[in-house]
Formats: sequence, C-alpha cells, structure tokens
Amino acid sequence: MIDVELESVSKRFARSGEAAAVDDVTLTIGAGEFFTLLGPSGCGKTTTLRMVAGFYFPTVGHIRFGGQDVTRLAPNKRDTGMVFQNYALFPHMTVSQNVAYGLKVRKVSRADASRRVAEALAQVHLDGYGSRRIEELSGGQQQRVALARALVIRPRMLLLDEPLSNLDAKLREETRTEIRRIQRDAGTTAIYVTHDQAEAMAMSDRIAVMQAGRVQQIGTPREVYHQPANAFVARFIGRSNVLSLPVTSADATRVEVALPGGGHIAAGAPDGHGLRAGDTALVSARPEHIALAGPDDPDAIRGRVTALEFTGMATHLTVDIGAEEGGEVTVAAVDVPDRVDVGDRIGLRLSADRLWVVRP
Amino acid sequence: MIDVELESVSKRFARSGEAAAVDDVTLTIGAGEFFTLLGPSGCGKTTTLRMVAGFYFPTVGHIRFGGQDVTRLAPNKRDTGMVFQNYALFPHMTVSQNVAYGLKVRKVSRADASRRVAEALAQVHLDGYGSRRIEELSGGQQQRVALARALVIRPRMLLLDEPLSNLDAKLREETRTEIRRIQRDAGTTAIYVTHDQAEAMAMSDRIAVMQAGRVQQIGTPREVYHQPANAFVARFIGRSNVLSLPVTSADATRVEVALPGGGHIAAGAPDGHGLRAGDTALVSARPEHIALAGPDDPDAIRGRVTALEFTGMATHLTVDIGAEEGGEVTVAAVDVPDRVDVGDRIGLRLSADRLWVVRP
Amino acid sequence: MTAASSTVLSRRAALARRLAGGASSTWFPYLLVAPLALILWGYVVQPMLATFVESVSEDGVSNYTKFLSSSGVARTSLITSLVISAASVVLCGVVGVAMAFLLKRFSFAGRRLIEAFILVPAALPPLIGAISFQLLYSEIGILPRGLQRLFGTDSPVLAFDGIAGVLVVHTFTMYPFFYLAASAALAGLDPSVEEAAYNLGAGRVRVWRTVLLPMLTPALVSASLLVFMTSLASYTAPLLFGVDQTMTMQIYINRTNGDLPMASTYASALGLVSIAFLLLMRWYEGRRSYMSQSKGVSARRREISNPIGRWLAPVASVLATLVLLAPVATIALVAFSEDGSWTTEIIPSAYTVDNFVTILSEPKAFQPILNSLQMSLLATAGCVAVGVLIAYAVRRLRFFGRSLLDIGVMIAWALPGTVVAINLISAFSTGNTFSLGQALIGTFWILPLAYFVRFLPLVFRASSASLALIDPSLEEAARSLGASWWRAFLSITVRLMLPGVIVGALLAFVHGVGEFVASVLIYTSSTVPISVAINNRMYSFEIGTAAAYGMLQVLLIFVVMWFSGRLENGGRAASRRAEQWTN
Amino acid sequence: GSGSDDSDTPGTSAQKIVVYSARDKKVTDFVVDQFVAKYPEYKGKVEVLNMGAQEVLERTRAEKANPQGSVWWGGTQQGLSAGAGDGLLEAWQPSFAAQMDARYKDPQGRWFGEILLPEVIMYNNKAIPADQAPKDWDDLIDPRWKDKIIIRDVAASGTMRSIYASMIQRLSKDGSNPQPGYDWLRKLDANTVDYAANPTDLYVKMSREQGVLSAWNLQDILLQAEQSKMPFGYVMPASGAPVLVDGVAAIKGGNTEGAKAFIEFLFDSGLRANLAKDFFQIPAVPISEQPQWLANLNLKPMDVDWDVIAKNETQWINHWNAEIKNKG
Ligand SMILES: Nc1ncnc2c1ncn2[C@@H]1O[C@H](COP(=O)(O)OP(=O)(O)OP(=O)(O)O)[C@@H](O)[C@H]1O
Ligand SMILES: Nc1ncnc2c1ncn2[C@@H]1O[C@H](COP(=O)(O)OP(=O)(O)OP(=O)(O)O)[C@@H](O)[C@H]1O
Ligand SMILES: [Mg+2]
Ligand SMILES: [Mg+2]
Repeated sequence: MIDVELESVSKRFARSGEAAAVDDVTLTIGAGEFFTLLGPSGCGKTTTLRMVAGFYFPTVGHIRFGGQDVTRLAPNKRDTGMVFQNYALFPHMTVSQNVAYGLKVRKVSRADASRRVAEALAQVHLDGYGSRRIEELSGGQQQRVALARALVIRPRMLLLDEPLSNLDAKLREETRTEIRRIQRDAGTTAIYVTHDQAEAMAMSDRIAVMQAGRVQQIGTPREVYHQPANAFVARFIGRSNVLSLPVTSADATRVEVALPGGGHIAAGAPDGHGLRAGDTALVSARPEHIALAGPDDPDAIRGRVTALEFTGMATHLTVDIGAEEGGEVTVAAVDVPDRVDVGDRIGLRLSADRLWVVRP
Repeated sequence: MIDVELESVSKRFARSGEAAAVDDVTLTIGAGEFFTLLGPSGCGKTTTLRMVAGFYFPTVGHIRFGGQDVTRLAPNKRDTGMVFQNYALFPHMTVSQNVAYGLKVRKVSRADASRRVAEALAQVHLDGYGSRRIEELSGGQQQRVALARALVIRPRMLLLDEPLSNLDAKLREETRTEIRRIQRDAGTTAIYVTHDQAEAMAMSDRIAVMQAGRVQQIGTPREVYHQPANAFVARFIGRSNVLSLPVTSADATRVEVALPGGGHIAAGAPDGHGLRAGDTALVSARPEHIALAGPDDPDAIRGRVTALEFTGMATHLTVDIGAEEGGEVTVAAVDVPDRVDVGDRIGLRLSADRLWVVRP
Repeated sequence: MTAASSTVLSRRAALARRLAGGASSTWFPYLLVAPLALILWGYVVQPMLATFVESVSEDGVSNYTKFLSSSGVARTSLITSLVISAASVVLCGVVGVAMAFLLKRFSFAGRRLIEAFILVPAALPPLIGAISFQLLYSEIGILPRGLQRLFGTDSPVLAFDGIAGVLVVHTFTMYPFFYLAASAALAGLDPSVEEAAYNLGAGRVRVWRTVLLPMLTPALVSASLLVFMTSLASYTAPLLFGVDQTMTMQIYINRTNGDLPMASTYASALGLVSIAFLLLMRWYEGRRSYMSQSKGVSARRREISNPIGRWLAPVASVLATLVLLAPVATIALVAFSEDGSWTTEIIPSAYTVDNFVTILSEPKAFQPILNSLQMSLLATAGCVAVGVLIAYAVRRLRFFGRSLLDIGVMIAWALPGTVVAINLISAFSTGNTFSLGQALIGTFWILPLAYFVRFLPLVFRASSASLALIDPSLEEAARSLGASWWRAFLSITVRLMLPGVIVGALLAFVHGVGEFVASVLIYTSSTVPISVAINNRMYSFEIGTAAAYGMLQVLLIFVVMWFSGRLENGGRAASRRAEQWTN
Repeated sequence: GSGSDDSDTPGTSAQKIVVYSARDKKVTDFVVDQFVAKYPEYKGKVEVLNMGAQEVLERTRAEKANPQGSVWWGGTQQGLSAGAGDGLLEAWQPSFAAQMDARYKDPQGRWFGEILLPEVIMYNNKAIPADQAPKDWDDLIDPRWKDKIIIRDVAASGTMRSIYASMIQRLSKDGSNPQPGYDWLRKLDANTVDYAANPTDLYVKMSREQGVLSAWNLQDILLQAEQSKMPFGYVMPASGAPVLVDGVAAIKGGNTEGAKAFIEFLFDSGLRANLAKDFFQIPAVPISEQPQWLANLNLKPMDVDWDVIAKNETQWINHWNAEIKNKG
C-alpha cells in the first residue's frame, strides 16, 4: 500500500538563486516502510521533509498521504512526528514537559502520559533527566529529548531529520535499533534523513540518494551499494573507486573490461547500459573488494601508495594508479602488512563478482 | 612543549545534582598536537572545551596555556577559535560577515580579509554562498560556516565541538583532511570533540576517552583501539566483544586463557595486570578479529546467529555464545556466505595476536 | 601570550590582563554595574527617597497603618487602584497581543501604514487626549449619543462612566506597551519551536496558549509591569471619570489639603505596591528559560495557507485600527470645528481651519514642538545608553543586588509624575555632585533629566525582554573570535536586542513628547514643551486651537513611527519576508 | 531652546523677572506687553510660566532652597496663605496696599488680592430660559433640577472647596455644627449628575447639556460666553455670592526688586480698567472707570467668615468627599 507519494515536487526559495532546492522529485513510500533520504549537505533533504511535514508548500507538485492530497494541509492535521535537524525543543518547558506535549495535545490521560513519557525517556537513556531544563542538557541529550518527543506520540508517520547526528557511536547504534523496533511494532511509516551511510544501510528498507535537489537513485541498501545507478551514487555511498576502463566485450548484464596491467575482468552492468566493445566503461570497485598484492603480481593493477589512514576496523590505503584509469584508488584492508608504507609500490587485485558498471 | 594543561579540573553545575559534569580531569596537550575528546553523550566534553575557551570557570583546578595560568582569563585574550556544538552563528550577518567577524576584530585589512574569507568559504565548499543570510542555509551549510569562521582567524588553538556532525560522509572526510592540513601547516594546537570514532582515529595524535566527567584513558588511536585500558574503553571504541575467560597461565605481558569450546589462546595484557592462573580475565576481541568457521570447527567458539546487519563495507553478525562467556558476540565479516542466516549455528575463531586483556 | 621579560612589564601585563580580562571574572559585573548603580542612585533613587522620608518624617509609620484599617479611604483607594491596574493589564494585554498577532503574523497591503498609526493613541496629548475620550465614550460622547439617536432612547446608550471609563482610557492609551513588546518578541522568536508544536498536533489556539504566549513571557512581563505601574500612577483618567477613591487622587487631594506627609505616604505606598508586583513578576519570569536552544538559525516562519487568515487579518486589523484611532479622529474633529458649533449635536455642525491658522500664524508656533523634540531625543539617547546596559547587567551578569538595580530603575515609573518632578526639583535645586555642582533647576537640563529618569524604565524593560530571547553563546562566539567584551556587546548583543531597544526608545520618545505633569513643574520659558503649550490653550478653553496643536503632535509621532518602522524592518528583509509568506 | 538670556547684560541694570502664573496666557501676554512698554529695561526679561494654581504652589515650595521664580501671580487666598505659611513669600508694603480692603490681603503683606471672584450660579442659556433659572442657592436643591447639575470636582479644586465650605458655613456661622450644611450638600449631590474633572471638562459637559446648572466664578462664565461663544449665563444668587480673592505675591529669594515693580504695575489703574473691560476682572482695589458690565453687576457678597473656613475646610471637604459625594 502506498502511504506517501510525492509527485513532481519542486521547491524554489526566493533567495537561493535560480536553482531549486528540491527539483522535480517523484517518489512513493509504502505503508510501514523505513525510507531514507541520503545525500550531500544542502541537497534538499530537509526541504523535502519539511514539505511532507507541511511547513513548506511545494512550488509545484503534489503530496499525497494514502491517496489523499495533503499538499496544503495544515501541519497539525498530518499526524507526523518530526525530529527537527535543529531539535526545536521548547526552551520554556522541562524535559518531561517537552516529551509530554504531544500526548497532552492528544488528550492522553495524565497517568498514561506520565508512564509513556518515562518510557520514552528510558528508551533514549535519559531516565532521571525529566525535571531538567533544556538549557541544562548537553547537545546529545537535547537531541535525544527531541527524539523522545517525536517517538512518544506514536504518529502514523515519523520524519527524522538527522536524529542521531550528535550521539556517540554506541548510543547511536542502540537508539537506531530502538527506533527501528518502535517503527516496526507500530507499523509506522518513517522517512529518515541521515548523512551516516552505515546507518542508512543498516536501517532502511529503501534509500533515495539525492543530489542538488534531484533524486539520483531509489533502491534497497544493497542495490544502492552494489549497483549504483551512476558515478555520483557510487562515489557518494561508501567509498568507491570509479575506474575508466576500455570495454572488450559486453552482453545485456555483463561487461568485460581490460585492466591496465593486462588481463580482463567482468563487471555487472545495469539493464540497457548500451556499452559495446571499444567504449570506455566506468567501473565501480569498492575498497573492500580490492585486495593487496605484491607489486609484481601479473593480474594486479600496479600503483604507488600515497596515503595510509587507520580507521579502527580497517586501514585505508590510497594508491595512485595513474591518471588515465581514474587517478587514485582507495583500498580498505583489515590487516595491512606492517612493511607497507607511503611511497611503496604495490599491486591491487579486483574481485570480479563485485564490480559494477555505472553511468557517468 | 606543553601547550595546554588541565590540572585537576572539575566543574559542577548548580542544577545537575551532586555529580560533577567534569570530574578531576588532568591532562596535557602538546603544542601543535591534535587532541581529541571522545566519550558518550553527556560525559563532559563540551564542558571541558568551554573551560578551555574561557566560558566556564572550573569549580576547582587550573588551566594553563604554555605554562601561564589562564583559568580566569577572558575568552578574547585566549586566541582560540571555537566551533560551537550549536554553531552560534550571528543571525544578523550574512555568511561572509560571519566569517569575517574575527578578522575585523583583528583589524585585518579589508582586501586581505575578503580574500581570506573567500578562501575559507572555499575550504568548506561554500563558494558563492557569501551573501546568503544564515537562515537561508541548510543545517550542514550552517555548520560549515561555523567551521570557516573559526578556521579563518588562524588562532593558536582550535576548539572544535563536533564540527562535522551534520555533514555527509564524503564532505566530512574532505573537511577533516582540510582541517588537519590547516592545523598542521600553522602548527595550531587543536582540541577536537567528536562522537565519530573513525574520525577520531583518523585525525588524532592522541585521544582522551571520557566517561561521566572522568578521563578513562589517554593514548594514541592505536593504543586506545588495540590496548583499551578497561572494559568501558574497549566497548566504547569501535565494537568490541569483552569475553570473561578463565586464565590458564600468565606472565608480565601475556595471559593465556581457556576457550569455551576447549583449547587455549594467548592475549596481550597491560603492565601490572596482576592476573594469575585460575582468575577470570576480561579479554577484548574486535569483531574484525573474529573469523567465521563451521559450527563444528574444533578450535572455534560455538554459537548461534541472532542478528545480521549489513553496513555496506562489512556485515555484522551477532552471535549468541552463552551467557557465561559474555553473552553475545559481534563479528564483522566482509563476505558472509549467503547461506548464513539468523538462527544458524556457527563457529567463531579468534585471532590470537589481536586479543587484549582489559580491566573491568 | 608571550611572557613579558621584565618583572615590571609582566606585572603591568598581569594588571592589564586583570582589568581588561573582565567580562568573565567574578568581579567584572561589579565593574560594569558600579557606574550604572551610581547613576541610578544619584539621579533616580536618592531623589525619590525624599518621598519616603517625608512620609515618615512627622509621625513615623502611623500614616501607613491607615492602609491596614478596614474602613477608610486609604484602604479603599488602594484596593480600587489595584483592581483598576490589574484589569488594565488584562485588557491591554488582550488588545496589544491581538494587534501584534494581526499585524506581525500576516502580510497585507497597508500593514505598514497601520503599524505606523498604532502607537499614536499612546501619544495622545495630555488633557486634550483625555477630553477626546469624554467626547467619544462618556454620556456626552459621540458614540452614546449616536446610539441614543439611533435607538431613540431617553438617555445615551453605552456611556462609559466610573471604573469602566477609566479602563477604556487605559486600554486605549496603554495597549501599545503590549503591542510593541509582543511584536518585537514575536519577531525574535525561534520559528522552529512553533513548528514543532504544530507538528505534534497542536492547533493554532493551542500553539498560542502553550508555546507562543509562554515564550513571550519576558515581553508580556515587561509590558505588564509598565501597564500596571502606569495605571497605578494614572491620574487624569480617574479624574475624568470621577473615580476619586484611587491612590493618585488621594495624593492630589492630600497635597491640596496641605497634608504633605500623608500625600507622600500614598506615593510611597504606590512605590511599595509596584515593587511587590515587580518582584512577583521577576519570580514568575525567572522560573523558566526562553532562550532558543536550537542548533543554528532556523528558517523564517512557515507560509500562511489559511485563506480565512489572509482575508480576516487585514479586515480585523483595519477595524481595530479604526477603533483605536477614534480618539485621534475626535481630536481632529475638534480641531476642525468652529468654536461653539458643537454643543448638543452628535458631531460638530460647522467646520473651519481657523484653529490651525491661529497657531501657525503665531511667531513661535513651532518652538514648543522643537523643544519637545530636542529634549525627548536627548533623554531617549540617555535612556538607551543607560537602560540597555542595565538590562544586560540585570539579565546576564551574576552579582549581588540584581533585584535592587531592577527596582532602582523602576521606582521612578511607579511614582506619579508630579512626585518625581518635585523630588527632582528638591534634589537639584542646589548644586550637588551629580549635577557637577550646578543647580539644574531653571536650566535647560532639568527637563531632559526628568524625562530620562521617568522613561528609563521603558527602555530598560523593553531591552531586557528582548535580551531574554537571545542565546548568550552568540556573544561567547564573538568573544572567542577575539572581540573584547564591549565589542561583542555592541556588535552582537545590542544588535540582536535592537528590536527591543527600538521599541523602548520609541516609547520613551513618545512619552517624552507628551509628558505634562512633571514638565509643568520644571519647564522654563526657553524650554516650553508642547504639552504645556497645549495645556495653556486648554486652560483658557481654546479647545479648538489646543486640538489643533494636538494634531501637530500626533502628526509628529506618526512621522517618527513611520520612519522607525522602516528602520526596524530594514526594508529589504521585510519585503523579502512578505514575499515568502505570500508565495 | 533659544533665548536663555544672560541677566547680566552690560548696559541695563534690570534682572530677569520670572512669573509663575495661574492666569490665562492671554491675560499674561497682555499685561507683560504693557509692562515692558512702560519699563523698556525689562524688555525680553519677563518670563511668564503658565501653570495651574496648585502647581505654582508645588513648584515654589519645591524650589524653596533656590527659588527660581520672582512673582506668584494668581492663586486663591488659601493657596497664597499656605505659601506664606511655608515662608515662601516676601513681606512688603506696596503703594496700593493702603487702598485695599483688609479682607483682600495678608495682614503681614506677604500677598495681596488682585481680583475678586464672585461665585455665582451658572446655567446653560440655550437649555434654560433666563426667567426659569434658579434664583438662589437653595433653588439648586429643588428636586426639579435632579440630574441637571454639573459640579467641578470639589476636593481637588481650591475654588470649589471654598464654595462648598461657604455653603456649610452659611448654615453654621461659627462652624461648630456642619450638619445642616452637610444635609444641604447631600441634596445638592442628589441633583448632581456628574462631577467634572477640570474647568475644561465642566465647560464641555455644560455646553453639551449633560447638565445645565453649576456653581462657578463669574469671570470665567463671562469669558466663555464672550470669547468661546458658549451658551452660558449667570444668576447672582439672592442670598449673595461668596467672593473669593485671587491674589499675587513676591516670592522670597527671587528677583524681589523686579517682582515689586511688576506687582505695582499690576495695580495700575489704567491696566486694571482694561483688564476689567476685556477680561471681566473685578479688581480688588477700587478703580475709577468701570466698564459697563461691572457697573451693572450688583455684586452682592455673601457674608463668609474665611477664618472659620480656614480652620474647618479640610475636615469638611474630607467628610463631604468620603460620606456625601455620589451617595445621593
Ligand atoms: N548548564 C548546565 N546546567 C546543569 N547541567 C549541565 C549544564 N550543562 C551541561 N550539564 C550537564 O553536564 C554534563 C556534561 O555536559 P556536556 O555538555 O559537557 O556533555 P558532552 O560531553 O558535550 O555531551 P554531548 O556529546 O551530548 O554534547 C551533562 O550530563 C549535562 O546534562
Ligand atoms: N529559507 C531558505 N531560503 C533560501 N534557500 C534555502 C532556504 N532553506 C534552504 N535553502 C537552500 O536549499 C538547499 C537545500 O536545503 P536543505 O536544508 O533541504 O538541505 P539538506 O539536504 O537538509 O542539507 P543538510 O544536510 O546540510 O541539512 C540548500 O542549498 C539551502 O542553501
Ligand atoms: Mg538538513
Ligand atoms: Mg557537547
């Protein structure tokens, strides 16, 4: 069942020049779906969310909830629970009062409300903070109050605008599990904005990747990750190396390309990719699908290490493979041999079954 | 050379109950060092930073810059550039005016200032936004203005309170490289607050892990990651599995423990760990140091998969190994065989050279 | 922070650091507050203490016990005054906030014009203003007599009298306190907070009740204080509508009786009641915080969708404005009517411009206007300089005696103007330290000083209310960027307070131009203010020329409002905002 | 502000005279012009500050430590006496004092009556034909006039206080038993439709016929009728009109020399005649040429003992204010 539908929605601000903040976005979200908007800063995620919430009117286009046109419906009639990117907490109320606000509006009995408020505060690990003033909380605590305030009313739709951006990894993980649980249990539709891809991947049923106000791809996390629609998506989701390689042969779903060092490798390709032998294909290879090899491995692409970054779980190596093929390649390796260092020559091996051809 | 020194600094708020927001923190930061404060939400990071900036006075303790007591020095005499967690942008000024403010105060010539402002805006990818009003920017764009405003004055010390929390991964990475470059080039000392551990690992010279106002461990990223001081740090930094295992033998730097399925394994241990055969040791094992094995592998710990989470680069499996040993274990695997699913029995193999004994 | 090489240098550096380092050290507040407290003491508090001293000079506190005895004028007057004041606060609050809502939340053609008109009732010239209410709403008024004719009744319909009449006058003349405070605060509110409430399902009324009004608390508290104290010290309205058991009437009667200590007792009681109310309001306001805790700067308000809102708002605004401007229109009617042509008729029967010709043909017709302009401007400048600083000190700094400072500012507002003037004359009739050894009476300076003392509370309150909404971290950001306290204060804090400061300054200016009761006791022949000029006409019952003079004053205020409206909105921003709203 | 003249301009010896006046600005302007014409050395040096009588008292009192005014011009006997009692006024004997009735001046020469204000019955002559107007004070309490009377509010007005006190004293010569007076005033209150806040308010209410009768001073009735075309007429009460004295004084510590010159000039016979003619003033000193209206006046003073009143006025008026006003 379709719950939310955006039909050719655009939003232009008087001052942001000729470019639209949201540009001809069409998408549908199913009831109970967890839908994520992902995209670079300033791409129009918040604007989209605010149109769904009813704070902005689309310059053109329509928004429908369950088939009903709500484009100009008042925000308080939409039964959405929103976590604002800037929290928008009521500074004149205590933490509990903030969380209880939506319940009061819904005329929930006092006893019931206080039970649910306590529960919601516990869910975001703020038990005991109920009587604090908002200004006496840390940034992350404030964000959690904003989250609790939206969750507690159990709306039919959750609009979450980077609700976890100020939380530490641990808490973020716990909280996102909690959000997901609540959302699943109640069958709530959720639109989620995040800039954390791991989060988007882990939580979402489907993801819409936006750029400059336009939707670039909509798909499940695996689709978006493994079969990016274009170079932008490939590069934006996770780290990806997009290599320009000459096509040696092609069929409907596969393209074979030549490697710089010699040899061939096959890459998956989207329907109707239209590539033929002799064309240049853009092939996306994830860092974790590239293995390190000796500098003289014959099947490997050769390059020189230009940077080494330790990120905890893996070490990222940046390897220069020459401008023609795509400049620099990032490799994620769990165990980098200690002898590898910046400046060293090295070989890289691609794993065939994970390569994907993308549009420019 | 020591640049910043906090000596037994505590801060108590009138209203936050008996607990101190910052509790007896002592640390030293070298000149030009990139020092990160890491810790759960509400642990006192912002409070510490604000004391260094001069907006709070420590309830007890002293703060010294280059040996000079600045505990009560006015903020404007400290030559720090701060990015506030809530940005604190001047709403009545345009983007350029915000960024130029510190330069004007420093009486930088007009031409010079406008050049530096343009440069700073370019560094945070906001070229062309100079004449916008702050309210016309997206959340992430505002955060970048705050960052540019602090960077442009080239202070002797940068205080960055989650300066990248609202940026997408791509931009965050670029920007952190930029910050690091600027900081290195100018030899600026930086204190950085983040909740993103990967970021902390990638950027920092040293990290202080805090909890509930107290410093738990100070060390380089590798130390903190591979040799966590205690169970809290082990669990907080990255995902870690802390297993309670019986000690079979021990020497000064190594402890050998018995595995549940039978067999022994050695783990590194900190100086003065004081464990002997027969004690129970807490052993920290990172997810990426646990490999999947068949359910009947004799060297493996046996368990049952309870959850599967796809995060892009790796898939996280949660495996129940029985309450006694530590309940659930998380495993990060790059390629999980397709047949593995929730409910399956599975074997886990630890890699000996990455295990570490932690204090409770 | 390079260490100075020589000890002398380093010691000097240390001292300089300590002196300049200021704003964050524990004693900085005292450094800032000391001169302010001194100014307050010298020019406000100490002169006003004379009243209290006089009240206990002859027979101790026995005068005060009269307020406790159950029967008797003193207690009845006190209660009547309190009732009138409380009711005035409520009425002005409703009218003022409603007008702010209509004019600041909707954009429609002609809104700017109405905004410029709206302060005019506050600036009604004394006496002639009061008479205009008589001519409108009392038994001899246009409205009741018009209705009488309409319905053919024996007596005028809906004639206001007694306390009801007083309340009408108070509502008309004092609602701008609420209107201005509320509209400045509405403009400064974080719009996302309101959005959050809508999002949680609250309807418009609920949002106003639970979010907007509470967030306006500082502004409403400020306006309530001003209205409460003004009503308490109001004299003309009770006089006109024959409510003589009020505190101010008793003060006047006792002065006429020659019982000065008792008059002072009444005045002191007024002051004490006001202080009690002030402390109550401070407590009420202090229970909560009103500063936006949002990250970053929120986008402006959402667009208005409601077509009813779009049409209703302008219609309601125009209607309300017509009602509010009725007294001004009445003055105009008087100014343009022929002497003696308006007796039992509902409106005058013959019209003329003679009254204007008369005053304009006088050689020095504009001198009083210029005088008033000049003196009010001077006083307003002083009020802004001192009031903004005190507002900052009281709101932002932690130091001993904050409430005292607050009370010190407000005390001159709580006392009747006559009493303030008499106290100032006594204090400055001979030279003292604060007058630089000069006797100020008989000079030009005493009038601006009196206006300053009287109207400082207006600027102080308005500034303080707008400061309550401003996040201190903005100032901190400026400090961390290297700005000295002064610079951060001026370029950030004051700039953000500006709407409130402008409101306060406007009120101070407008009241300065209209001030009469104090002026008449201290003016000199070279500083005849417009109010005295009007009064001279009234005195000889040249009501037409007095009204003509009054119209000039109204015109002046209107022009000031028009331009200040421009200033405040900064033209550009306003038009852009309107554009976004109506998109 | 221009014109802050330096009083020590070389070449003239005259000092600035500051006049605090409760007189109408037209009168003061007229008089000052004449004064300056006669004494050119005072040209530009006479400053008149117009204000209410009570305000003159307040101001003079407040400025006692450093008096700014020189002449106190216009004020009731009671006000001037209060000022004299506070030591604000200069005692002296001007040349005209000898001709003045002792009732109209301070025995110690601190103030002098300038004009006499007979308090008479005022009526709206558009609403009431002259022959139907009340003829005496007692006619005012006739129920016929119920809700027809407007009174300038008493407690705050020196003039009204005097009238009301006279009404009480009229019925109790030594002031020992104010009760008959109170009863009379209660009946008057019953006929009173409203109390006016100030003279202007009284005129407005009278002319717009909220009420059509009042007690008011003769001079203002004539002035309003003549100059502002108000429909006012007066009746000289058969039992006599209380005559109030409105006076002038030199302020102690001011420019006494100038003040004396000015006050002497005020009693100039020619000036008096003009003031009587144009401003309906009844001089407190005899003048040679009386204008028509004055000659025809038939002033019948009521026999009022101001000493008794001075002793009792506060108490009586307070009683009236608390117990009688608006109770009928
Ligand atoms: N003004 C205040 N009054 C009372 N308590 C406060 C105040 N400010 C902060 N606290 C408390 O002090 C503790 C530390 O706050 P701080 O802001 O330093 O946390 P933080 O580490 O920056 O957290 P986060 O990551 O959520 O921003 C928190 O528990 C917070 O509730
Ligand atoms: N009120 C406004 N007036 C003009 N332009 C605006 C306004 N609000 C947003 N914009 C612009 O519209 C674009 C989209 O903004 P939006 O807030 O939707 O971005 P976002 O995707 O939420 O970004 P972020 O991740 O940084 O929060 C941005 O380029 C922004 O500058
Ligand atoms: Mg956003
Ligand atoms: Mg923080």
